[in-house]
Amino acid sequence: MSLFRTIVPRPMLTLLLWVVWLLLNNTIAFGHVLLGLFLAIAIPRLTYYFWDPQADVKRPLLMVKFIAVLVFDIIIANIEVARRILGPSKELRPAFFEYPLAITGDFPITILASTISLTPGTVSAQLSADRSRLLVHGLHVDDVASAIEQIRQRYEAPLQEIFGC
Amino acid sequence: MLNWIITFAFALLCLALILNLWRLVIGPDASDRILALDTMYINSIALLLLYGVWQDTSLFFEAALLIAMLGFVSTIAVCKYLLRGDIIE
Amino acid sequence: MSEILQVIVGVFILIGAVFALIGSIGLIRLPDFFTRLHGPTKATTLGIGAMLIASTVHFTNQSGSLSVHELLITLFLFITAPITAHMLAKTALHNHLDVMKPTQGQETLKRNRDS
Amino acid sequence: MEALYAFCVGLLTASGVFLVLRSRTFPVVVGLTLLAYAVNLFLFASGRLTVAGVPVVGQSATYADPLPQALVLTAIVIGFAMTAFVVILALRARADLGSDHVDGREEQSNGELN
Amino acid sequence: MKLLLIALLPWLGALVPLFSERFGRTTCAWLTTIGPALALVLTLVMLPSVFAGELVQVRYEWVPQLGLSLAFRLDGLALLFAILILGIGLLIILYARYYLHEKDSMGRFYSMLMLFMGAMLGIVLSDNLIQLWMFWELTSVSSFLLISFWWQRSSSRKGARMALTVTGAGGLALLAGLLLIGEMVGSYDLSVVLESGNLLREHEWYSTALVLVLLGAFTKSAQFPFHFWLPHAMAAPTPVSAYLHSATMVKAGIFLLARFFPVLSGTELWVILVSGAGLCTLLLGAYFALFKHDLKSLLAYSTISHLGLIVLLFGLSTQLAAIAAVFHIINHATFKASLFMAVGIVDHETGTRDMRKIHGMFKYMPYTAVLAMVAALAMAGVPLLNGFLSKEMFFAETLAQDLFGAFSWVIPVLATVAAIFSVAYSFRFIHDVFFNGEPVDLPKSPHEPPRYMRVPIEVLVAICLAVGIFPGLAVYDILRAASSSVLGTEVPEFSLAIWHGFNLPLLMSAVALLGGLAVYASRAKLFRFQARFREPDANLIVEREIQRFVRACQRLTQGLENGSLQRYLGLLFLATLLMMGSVLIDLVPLAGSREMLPLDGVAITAAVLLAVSTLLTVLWHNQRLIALLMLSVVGLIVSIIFARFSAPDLAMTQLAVEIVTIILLILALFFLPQEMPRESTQARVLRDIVLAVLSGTMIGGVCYALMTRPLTSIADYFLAESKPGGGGTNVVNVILVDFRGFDTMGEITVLGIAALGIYKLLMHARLHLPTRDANGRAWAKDKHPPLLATVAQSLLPLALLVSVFIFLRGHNLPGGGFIAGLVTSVAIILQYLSHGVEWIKDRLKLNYQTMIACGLLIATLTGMGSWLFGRPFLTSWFDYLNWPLVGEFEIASAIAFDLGVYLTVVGATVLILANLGKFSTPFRDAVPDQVVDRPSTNRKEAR
Amino acid sequence: MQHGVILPILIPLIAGILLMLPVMHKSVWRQRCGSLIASASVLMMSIWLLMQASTGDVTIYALGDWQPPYGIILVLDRLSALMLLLTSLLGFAAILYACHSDDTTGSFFHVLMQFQLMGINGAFLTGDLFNLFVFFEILLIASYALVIHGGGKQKTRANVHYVILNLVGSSLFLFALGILYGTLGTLNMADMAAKVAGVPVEDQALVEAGGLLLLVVFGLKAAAFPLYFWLPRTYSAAVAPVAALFAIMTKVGIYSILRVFTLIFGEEAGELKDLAVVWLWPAAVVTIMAGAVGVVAAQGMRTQVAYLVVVSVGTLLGGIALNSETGTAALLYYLIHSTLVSAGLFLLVDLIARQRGQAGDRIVGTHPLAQPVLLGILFFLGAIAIIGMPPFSGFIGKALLLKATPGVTDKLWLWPPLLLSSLLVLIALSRTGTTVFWRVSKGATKADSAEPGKVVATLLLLSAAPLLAIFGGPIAEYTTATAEQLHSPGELIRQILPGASATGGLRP
Ligand code: NA
Ligand code: NA
Repeated sequence: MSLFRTIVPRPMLTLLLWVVWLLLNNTIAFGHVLLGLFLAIAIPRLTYYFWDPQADVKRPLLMVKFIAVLVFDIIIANIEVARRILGPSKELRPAFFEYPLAITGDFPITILASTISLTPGTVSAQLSADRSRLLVHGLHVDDVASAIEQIRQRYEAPLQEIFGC
Repeated sequence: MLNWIITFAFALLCLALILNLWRLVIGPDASDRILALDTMYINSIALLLLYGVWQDTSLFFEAALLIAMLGFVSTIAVCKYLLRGDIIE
Repeated sequence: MSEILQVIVGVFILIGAVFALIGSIGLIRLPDFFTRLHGPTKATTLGIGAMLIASTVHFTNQSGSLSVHELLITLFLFITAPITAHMLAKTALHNHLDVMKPTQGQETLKRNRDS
Repeated sequence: MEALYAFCVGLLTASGVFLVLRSRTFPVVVGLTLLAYAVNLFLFASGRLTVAGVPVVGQSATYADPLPQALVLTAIVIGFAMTAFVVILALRARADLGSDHVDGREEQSNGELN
Repeated sequence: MKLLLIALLPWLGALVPLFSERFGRTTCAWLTTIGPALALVLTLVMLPSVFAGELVQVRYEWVPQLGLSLAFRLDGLALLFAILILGIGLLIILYARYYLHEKDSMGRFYSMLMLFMGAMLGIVLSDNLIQLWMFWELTSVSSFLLISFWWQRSSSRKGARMALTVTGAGGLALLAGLLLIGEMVGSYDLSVVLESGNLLREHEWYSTALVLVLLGAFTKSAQFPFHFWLPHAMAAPTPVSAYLHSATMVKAGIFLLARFFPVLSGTELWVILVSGAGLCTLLLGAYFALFKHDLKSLLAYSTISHLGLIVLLFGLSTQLAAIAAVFHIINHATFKASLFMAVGIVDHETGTRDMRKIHGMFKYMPYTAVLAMVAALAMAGVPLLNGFLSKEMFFAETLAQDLFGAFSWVIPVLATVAAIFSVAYSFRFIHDVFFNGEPVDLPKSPHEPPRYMRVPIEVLVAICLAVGIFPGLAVYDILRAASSSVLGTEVPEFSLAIWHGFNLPLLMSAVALLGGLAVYASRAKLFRFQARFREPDANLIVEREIQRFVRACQRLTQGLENGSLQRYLGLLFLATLLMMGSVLIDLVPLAGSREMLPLDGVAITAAVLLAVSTLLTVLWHNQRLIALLMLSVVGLIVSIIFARFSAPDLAMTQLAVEIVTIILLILALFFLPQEMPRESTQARVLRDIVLAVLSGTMIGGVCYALMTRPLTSIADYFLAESKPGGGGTNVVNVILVDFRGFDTMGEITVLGIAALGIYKLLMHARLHLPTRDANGRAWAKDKHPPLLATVAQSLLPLALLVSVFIFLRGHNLPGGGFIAGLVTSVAIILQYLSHGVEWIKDRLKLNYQTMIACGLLIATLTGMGSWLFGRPFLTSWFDYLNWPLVGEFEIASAIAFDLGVYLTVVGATVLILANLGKFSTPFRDAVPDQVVDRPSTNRKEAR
Repeated sequence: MQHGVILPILIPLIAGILLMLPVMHKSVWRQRCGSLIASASVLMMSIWLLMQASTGDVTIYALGDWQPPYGIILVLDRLSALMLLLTSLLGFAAILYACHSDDTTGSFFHVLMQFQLMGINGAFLTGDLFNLFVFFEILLIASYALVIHGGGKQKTRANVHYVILNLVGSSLFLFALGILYGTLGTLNMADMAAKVAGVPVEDQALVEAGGLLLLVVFGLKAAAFPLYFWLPRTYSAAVAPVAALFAIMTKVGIYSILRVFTLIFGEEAGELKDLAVVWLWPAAVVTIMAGAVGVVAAQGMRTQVAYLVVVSVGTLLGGIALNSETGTAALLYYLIHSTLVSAGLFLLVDLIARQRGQAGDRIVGTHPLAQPVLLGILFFLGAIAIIGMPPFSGFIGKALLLKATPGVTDKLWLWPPLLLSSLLVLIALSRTGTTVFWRVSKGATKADSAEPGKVVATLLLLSAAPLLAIFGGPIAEYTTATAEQLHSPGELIRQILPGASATGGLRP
């Protein structure tokens, strides 16, 4: 195991890179599988020092589910935003609110913040210095509390599980 | 039929680009302009992809990929300039 | 077969183009910077996404083998678009940009503005 | 199409020339960049315009002239190196001479020297 | 051979004093004489053959393309001058031994004197026009050194400069004249030229050449109006004056007239110019000599006058006049040299040369006084002395001429007038210096000089007497020989008797003598009259004029180059417009026959985007950030244009470079002033708009013309050979790494050098660090937003992977080492942006400088690898390998080359950007936020 | 030695690369050794190449084994061999001079010097117009970096002008390349020459425009009027060894004009022959006079020498304008002379300025020099040579040029400025020399003597003045042969492109 960890310090990253390589080349020819594996192992080792110690994905399957939810939400968010854009702007009820973060670690927080930005009418505007609050701007927020709750339920909780933090 | 759709899509994308330019021109703030520029980058990706489909060639894929991967760096740099002045510190 | 695929390609192209346009319309129409921020960062990701699906289908159809590398563009956009929005929002906060009147949470905003 | 292209090249040239003739280093640098765009497009056009002729063997029936493309590539790289140098030189000049005027001095009160 | 030795001996002799100076002054002097003495002996040895009419010549090719050969000839004229130069030169050496002060460097003096002697000898012995000119100029140069021998004195420096300037100018004219002559004749050999008199005189360029040659001769021989330098050359030590300014150098011009007498004289132009100048000079010199209180000035003007006399004789263009001229050359050289030396003794003994102070010297130095008086009488033209004889001949010739018809009598009258003054100043010299009471306030008490200092004068005075009394015996042969060279034909009969009976010339001499005495007697009145005119000091005038000229030049230079880059650029564009415009007018019709592409909406949109953003970049160039954003749009559109017209490689490169450039410019923006500068004046803006629009129109027009014309190019070869010959299908890439890999090598070298240069620029640069943004707000506190930092981290491996992808496919599909390098660079720059310099320093142990070096080295070594196979540099090599399971793949040397490109690009790009970031950061943290823009403190790059 | 031709490019390149490596870069001693060895070996190489070229053979080196007109070629003929030798001589002397102190007043001196030499050598060797552009850029970027070596306001100020002007110049070069490729369809200069005569009438104006644009570009590098204004400040600001090496930089422009306008627009160019002459005459005359006026006006010795370079550029342009074999032969002789002597003067002026304390190179009286005799003699020698007075090289050069001027019209163009400028330079330099060496205060010098190495480097260059005169015959013979080679471009075209007829036909 430790040998594996030495060779592959970040298995998820290695996997990702391997897949990306094959995607890039649009092939699963054996030569590329091999080359891709080599690169997927080599590049993380090369950039090892560029990764501050981060939380690693503890539950990959949950991650897959999370992504699926996210993609779905993004599609919905787009339609929602499109409606707001094309509708009368007077009806807009934008809001700034602070989302109290439960999740810890820069990497999970980043994922969460990105998720918020990608999904229905919200953008992560500012992370407080102590990483406890995230300022969010909503394009159209009827109720701040429910918006916070929705984020917590839909994104933060699963992420906490995935990263175990 | 597809050609007609593609032509129409080109028209929409061009319109989008023109609108981006409009925002870029009127501002009012630097942030608006940066946003407009960033959007322009993204619309260009769409334009390139569409062009690839139209021309039946995937040779422009990497160019689009490059915009997606690097285009935001200059946006970040300008933001950092507005925030901190010195962007590499 | 290829007729159907062509229709699928056409539809996705249309969706892509329309969303790209809507994002850009939002950039023009919405009243303040923070609202404008929403338009492109989201609408365009979907626009590109649809366009990419069209491309995937088209080239898979063309070459006979699966062409999925278009996914990568989406991947990169998903990584970069939120951070662009975030940095732009930070910049706007720093520059004390005006927000539209009905915006809620102005106190929160003031608190969070960079001194 | 050619006329439109030529118009763009001309416009870029004119803009570049105008900015290069300004008195501060920054617009001059911008002008040089615009001029470089004009040059690249011009050099590119010396191989004539070709649509759907990417010069990759086996990809299409007719090919665009690949040579000007290679030349422009070289020109872009060299142009980048030069731009980088002149930008840093402008900083150095500002640091050494206390002004970002291209002549390293502030203009006299009644406008610039001719 | 002997001739060559004669010509070279003084040159060799110039080295002797430098080495022998240490053995003492006398030894030095004696050793120095060896060279010239030997040369003189050799010359005298050849005397009989020359008298017999033989022409001794020697010739070696030197620069045949120039017609320059090392060629010497010894004919009568050359012989005469050679004897004068060597003989008087030897006397001068002896004289100078005693004249020079202990403090003066004898070695230097003798050395220069020998140089001059060599040059002068070179002139007279030359058998080649160019060589003659060479020695001619050398006399100017060496006399410059001699005049300024006492260089500490301002007057010496000025006098020397003036002499050099005037004679130098004349020399240039002479060169032109000689070249013309050579071209007319078709040869630069003097022997050939001397045969071509008729050809020359009838040639259309004759008058030009004549004027040019005369300019040379007149400046050198101090003829009016170029006489003014000679009196100021008297700042030289007296031996120099005696040698250069009486016997030799000033005679060079005379020599030139004599030399070219056979081929240039006889025309109306010659007569007018030469005799005119001579007459003026004769009168002017004689008149002014009388009023000089300085002994050497008196002699200087007297010299001018006598030179004028000789020139006038040559101008008369008759055979006998020429003979008289040659005769007077000899006589003047002897009496004037001895006079100068005598004056030198007086000066040496009394410490002054002012005739208002020096009186009654006869008492103190009777022997010297006698010698000087004899010489002075010779100058005055008193019978039994040589001056009398040649003056008689001169009078006779003025009477014989018939140049001005009814007014021809003017010349003898004026000649007599000049002679009257000549007598007057000679008497003044004798009377004032040696008699006329007691000396006034002399710095020293005078007595006879050392014995050997007088010897040279004795020799010369003896010659004066010998010639004056036994002319036939003493000079007839040599005069005849010299005259035969001057005339170029048989010498007519002439007589050198003292007594020709009572005739008009004798009467003129008598009138001159008596008149001279009379004038001298009434000198007080004349002096008062002359004192009413302020005498211009040529030194001052020339110096002032030169100062004015220098100032004018400075104004002109400053007017031309006012240090304004805008003007220089404007001129550059203007020159371009003019030159291109002059030929492009003929470009009708503009459009060619090639079929054009149809226009479409996307193209129009792109054009609109491009046009608007370009124009706004220009319009808003003072709002720098916005201009930058506009510029980005332009870059984006340009890369889309590349894509549109089938150049994906270009599109990618343009995009990547664009991003790096924008980052660079933003980096720079921080350090540049944020205040908006004053706008240019309206006129300036209008001018620039005109230039810009014209340039744009022209380039656009040419571009259009090109695109609409058919083209046959070498491109087909690349398309055909790319795969079989270069092993890749992406033709652009194959061109870059193979067909034209050498360009690419150069290009990455440029990149590498730029990085080094930028490093150099930034080292120790004290950049301005604004503490507030353009709105006056303090900078945000959040240095590295954590979200950005995290995303940047995640992107790095992905970007590297994409780099590898783009790199590997480049040979066959769009991509390649350069684009891959830029992708990697941008990814690394992103790390700098989001994490800062310190963070990277801890993690990335890469030395970018080494990286550049490695990249360049790999590319170079790849290129050299082909040497192993006996092929030229950069010959590519590729092969297809087939491994089990993996399948077929290609390995190619081009990949190694591309790797070099990749490394260089990464190294250079990051070095440039990271350094710029790095250099400011340490300062920034040190600056408290309250401090406003610090003024720049300049430190040298030196450590 | 079949690869000998490329070595003048590769040796400095590799030397530059190696010296860039930290292991070499950190030790001054290693830098100096490496740099000197490299430049000495290039010097040897150049001598060998000159001997090879002097037989009249043209050596062609096809890079990548791609034959012309498709690949890039290096062409070694008499002219390029001559220019190479000049460059390496200059480079060696400059580096030797710098090795005593100048190389430590900033970083990367030797690296940049080597790259500079590489660029110059490449420009002289290449037979490809675009490759010429690339080498131009190499030598330019290296020179940009070298100008600021040593630091100081003057250098920065001068460099801003120098760099920006040359960047614009590079853009123009590319425009010209675009025009020429767009009409002729090739980049090899010989191939261009072969095609020029066959250009259809309606395209001729375009080709002419391209040619004239090249003339502007080269004129800028050569510092011809009205494009020379950058030169005086730049050259006088640069440290002495750099300025000395720069003496060859203007000659790169001259060389390029000569190459392009004898080959592409030369004897075989049909109607496009003699394109440049009309413009060269006025440029030459005004450059000469403006340079001479500048020499008179100069208040510092460095500036004065810089203007002397301008004068020599004008003179050389005049030589090109003569457009004849004898003219070219003369100008080449003058080129050798003026390059070496002006470079030597740059070094000499530095030696002088260093012994004058505060006064530096300003032409004013001050305390005496430490080595007045040595430096005085050298100055005298250099001044006489550059004025064009005998017995040194200058007079042969000038006289050759004057002699090569054929008709009355040409004489009227060239003679007066040439002679007049000599006079002005004479006036100016005699003032400078007398002021600097003779108008000195009493008392001892305050300066140390110059390092022997510096003196040797200076002597190396200035000794050209007498040597060029003494061996004027053989040298003029070489330049005459060179001129013959240049003025029969058909020969060269046929050697480079054996398949091409020199009358403009396209190859199959
Ligand atoms: Na390249
Ligand atoms: Na920084």
